[in-house]
Amino acid sequence: RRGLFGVAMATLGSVLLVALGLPLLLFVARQSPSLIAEKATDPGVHRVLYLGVYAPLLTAVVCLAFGVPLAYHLSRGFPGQQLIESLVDLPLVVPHSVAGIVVLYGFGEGGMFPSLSVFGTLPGMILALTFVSAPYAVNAAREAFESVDDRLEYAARVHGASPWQAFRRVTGPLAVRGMVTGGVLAWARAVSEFGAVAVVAYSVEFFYPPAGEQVIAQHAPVFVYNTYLQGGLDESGAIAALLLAVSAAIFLLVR
Amino acid sequence: RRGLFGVAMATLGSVLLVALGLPLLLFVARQSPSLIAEKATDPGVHRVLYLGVYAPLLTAVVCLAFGVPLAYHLSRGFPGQQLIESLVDLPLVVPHSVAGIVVLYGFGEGGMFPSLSVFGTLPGMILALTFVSAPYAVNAAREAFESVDDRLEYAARVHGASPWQAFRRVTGPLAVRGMVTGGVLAWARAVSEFGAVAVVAYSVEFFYPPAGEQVIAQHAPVFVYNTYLQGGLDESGAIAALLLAVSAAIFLLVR
Amino acid sequence: MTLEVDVEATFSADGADAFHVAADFAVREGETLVILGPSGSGKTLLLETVAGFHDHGGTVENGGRVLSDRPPEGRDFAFVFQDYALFPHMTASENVGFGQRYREADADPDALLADLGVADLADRYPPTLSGGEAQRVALARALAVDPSILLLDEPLSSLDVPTRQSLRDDLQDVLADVTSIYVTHDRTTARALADRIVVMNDGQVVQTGTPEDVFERPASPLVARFTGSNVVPLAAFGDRTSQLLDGDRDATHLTVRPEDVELGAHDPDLTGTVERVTREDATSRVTVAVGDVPEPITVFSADPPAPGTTVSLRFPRERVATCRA
Amino acid sequence: MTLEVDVEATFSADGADAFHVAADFAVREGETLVILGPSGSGKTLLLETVAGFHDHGGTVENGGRVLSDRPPEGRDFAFVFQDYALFPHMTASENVGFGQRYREADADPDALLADLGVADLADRYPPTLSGGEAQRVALARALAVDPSILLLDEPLSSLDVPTRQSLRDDLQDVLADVTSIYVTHDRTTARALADRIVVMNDGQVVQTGTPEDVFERPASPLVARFTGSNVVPLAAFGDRTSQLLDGDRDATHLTVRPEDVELGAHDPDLTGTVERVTREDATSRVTVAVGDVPEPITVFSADPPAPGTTVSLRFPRERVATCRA
Repeated sequence: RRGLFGVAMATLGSVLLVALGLPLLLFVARQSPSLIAEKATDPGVHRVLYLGVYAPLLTAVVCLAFGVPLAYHLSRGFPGQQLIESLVDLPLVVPHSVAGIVVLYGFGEGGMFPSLSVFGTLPGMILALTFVSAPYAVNAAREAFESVDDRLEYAARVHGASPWQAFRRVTGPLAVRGMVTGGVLAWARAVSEFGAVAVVAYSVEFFYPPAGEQVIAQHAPVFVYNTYLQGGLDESGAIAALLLAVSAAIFLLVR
Repeated sequence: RRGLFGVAMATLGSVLLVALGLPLLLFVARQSPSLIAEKATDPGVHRVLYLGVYAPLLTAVVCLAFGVPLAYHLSRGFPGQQLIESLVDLPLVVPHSVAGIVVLYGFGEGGMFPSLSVFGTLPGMILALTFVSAPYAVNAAREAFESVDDRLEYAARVHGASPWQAFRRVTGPLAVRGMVTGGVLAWARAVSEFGAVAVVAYSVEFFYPPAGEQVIAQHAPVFVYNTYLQGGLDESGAIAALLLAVSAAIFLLVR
Repeated sequence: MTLEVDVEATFSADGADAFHVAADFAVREGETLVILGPSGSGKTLLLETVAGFHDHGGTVENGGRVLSDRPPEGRDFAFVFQDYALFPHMTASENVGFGQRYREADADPDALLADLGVADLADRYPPTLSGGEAQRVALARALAVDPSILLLDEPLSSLDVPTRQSLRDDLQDVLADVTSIYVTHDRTTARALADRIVVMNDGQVVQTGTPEDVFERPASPLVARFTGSNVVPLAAFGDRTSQLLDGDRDATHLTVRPEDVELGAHDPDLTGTVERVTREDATSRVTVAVGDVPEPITVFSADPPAPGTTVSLRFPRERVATCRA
Repeated sequence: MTLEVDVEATFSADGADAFHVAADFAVREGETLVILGPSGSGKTLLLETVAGFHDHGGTVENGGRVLSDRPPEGRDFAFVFQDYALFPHMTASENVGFGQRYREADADPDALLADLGVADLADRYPPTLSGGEAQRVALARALAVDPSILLLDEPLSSLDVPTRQSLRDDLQDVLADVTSIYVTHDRTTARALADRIVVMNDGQVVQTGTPEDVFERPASPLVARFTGSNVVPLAAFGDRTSQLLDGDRDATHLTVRPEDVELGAHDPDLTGTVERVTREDATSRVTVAVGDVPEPITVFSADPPAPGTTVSLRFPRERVATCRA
């Protein structure tokens, strides 16, 4: 019942699936288990993975705390909305290395907050990650708010609820899945960011609970790149596989 | 009429707007016009900007050619769809440097096509860019197809159109805006990509029409990073500003 | 306690012309006021404006208290929506109790559900309810806050016929006890429920009156058509025109209810040909084409003539009205 | 040329129980078959299955040609959708002409639009049309391919009352000339248009027959309620039961049309109290509560008694029917 048209479309579509799927398959198939085991037990790699999950998590929290209120306002409409929408979406198209440079201009030496040190620090890394991740949190939360029928909020209001009460008992609970999705998307985006972090905070010092002290490490994608430059494809492949496993786990959370 | 709740939400939301907007503002404000003018007339920079727009454009064409058929199938549903959806979305969460390594494993030495040389070549660069950009084209086209009421396609079919005729005269024309948006999104994503290209094709040789010959250059975000490492913030800032202008122009196309 | 409404509001959607709604009417204590109009006449926007959902000019006053600047929660109304608008994450009982923590009202939600015949739904979630069940729960939610005015926006129009009839019967009982504004495009519902009717068209009020006024003495051909009356240009009656005029020398059209037209009478006012006979619930609807009358004339008959028959029509003098185009 | 349908299909949506639709009926040349049922009864899914939109078991045969395995474009049907489903990027005229390059049909699109009274809309785009206008264009699009069977899915239900009545009149003319299947939940429309009626409930056919069969001799209390008949348990009649039985010794319920019940008659079969009087277009609907009869009895009356009055009811022997629960 599919016909020629269906077959042609399926064939063309399959080419793309092969281009996306086969590299991933070969990448997994060609790993050396012993090298992965070695990397998986390396305390240095542990620190990197810890930072690679923890800093993005902080980023996601920041994105949600400030992004959800913004998303709510965008979903309800206000004058001048288009300008704000553009500003929120702009980081999506800023080249990643440029994003890092923009953050340095904004918050680095001579920037907005002279007392804030961003170059090579955890706050700088979080700022860079927030810059690239916030649009995902805002847009997902906004879609969730927009999918809540206006009339449900009207119904809450007309039967006595204030705006805050209507939000807390109706709009909020109905949009909570979208907010969580937005948080996880921002988290995933931050885990994957390389360029902005490489510019702003190639290496950062942070408190590492297992060691009970400040340690220095690189954001995981930066560490993978660094390993690739210094150790070659196989070395970096093993670390990349570990990081991909972490990303895939977060990805399963989104779905 | 807004009340305390509205004011509180607006205030929280504004913090995020400041975090996104002020760095961009300061970045633009703190540029040296003479340095920008110097870079803007540098033939080396021209080559970089040409490659930085041209390679992503090729990528967008590839993404659309194979992504639109896939998007159509996804929008109409088929068995095993969830797996395919996961595969399409997975590149969104793969860390950028890891994406480069995955492409090298898939298409590099010992990979799928032994005769294909990807390391440091334009085909490799396009493959890396396609890997990270395709999900945007597929998802935008898919949303466009889904927003076309099923019953319009039923209406076309029941009045005599074959699947291909229904697509060409009804579904396609109604989804064409979404396909264009998908192409532009993939283009923008490819323009901004740094990590995957830095791994697969740090420098590439390509045919440069103004010179009428093969030249070597780097993808624009890579060139910005390279300049930052070698020439510092001001040098790279000027080039970043030029690249940001290109990105912003593409961004205006999306809206 | 009378609700006085005199509002105007402008609505604009992307790419469409701005739509202007203006209305001036009062609802007396205990009364059911029906706003009747075709789709797109602005009746729902008017009701939502009264509820405080949209910014508006003019005033809304309830028993002398000015409500115009108050948000919806400060107006002491309740609202029944066309598509129910139940909170999907709360049980029916929780939906009904929703407003009670904000308003002084202590009716038992489950008792309200029982009154409306849906006591067994208390613990069900809205997505599992049928249309008729959902609208009963929505009605209970509105009644639970003991509103000074109950606003209803086409609460029956998403329901199928038997469900609609049974809920309309229940609404009749409910509306007997409360002050309400009821929006509908269905003239049968309007006639069944209204103490007074406001007819709207294109954002404006075109007639206000009792059901009898609106149905038997429509103010214009437009109102007559919308309420199902026959509209005949006075010119069609030739010499007899003067017999049919009811005082207004400038009248242009005669209107008469289909149930009042006498079929096959002696001394006919008009003669025409039966175009169509449609069996309806109680009787048959017969449409008769008359020579130079632009719209066919509708008549009800328990014993209808066959299509194609020539029939005579007589309009009882005490049942006709006239209006100006 | 008879369309023979004997299909079954199962529909499943995320998280909901699978819904099973099965039906067996025939449509004779020139006939209008109405599928009547409440919302959620599967009547639209059945029509779409006949059209070939969904995979199904069983067979669809038209004049002996088996269509079951053919895609929608291979069945030579046309379809009118509830929400019009006009192609928004084509003018009305282009919409009407859409199918003509695929089917052997050469009616002039503009002439078809003119026949339906909307010639002036030919160059307009669907988003600018009112509901009644859009549905007329959709009807012209369907007729333009000269289908062997015209399928209509509740084409009137998105329209307001006066528009609905006028389009129903036009549909009567159109359907007189073509073979068609018409889906509706509105019994008045069914009665006005049907040559035969298939009543559906919960995915199953519960009665098939002429309008007279279905309205005057419903096969079950369920059909009776849905078609607006009164349902009275035979037990309520005591000694008189045997007078009212029409042959079926196992019958449990008596059914009678509201227009056939005699109000205030001598020798009453039942006595009750007037609960409610509702003014309808042609007459008044009176509901009467009778002691041990679970559902109130509906009667039409031009001169209705006041609510609260005690009234006698008589069921003309030749107008009653019986059925089993």
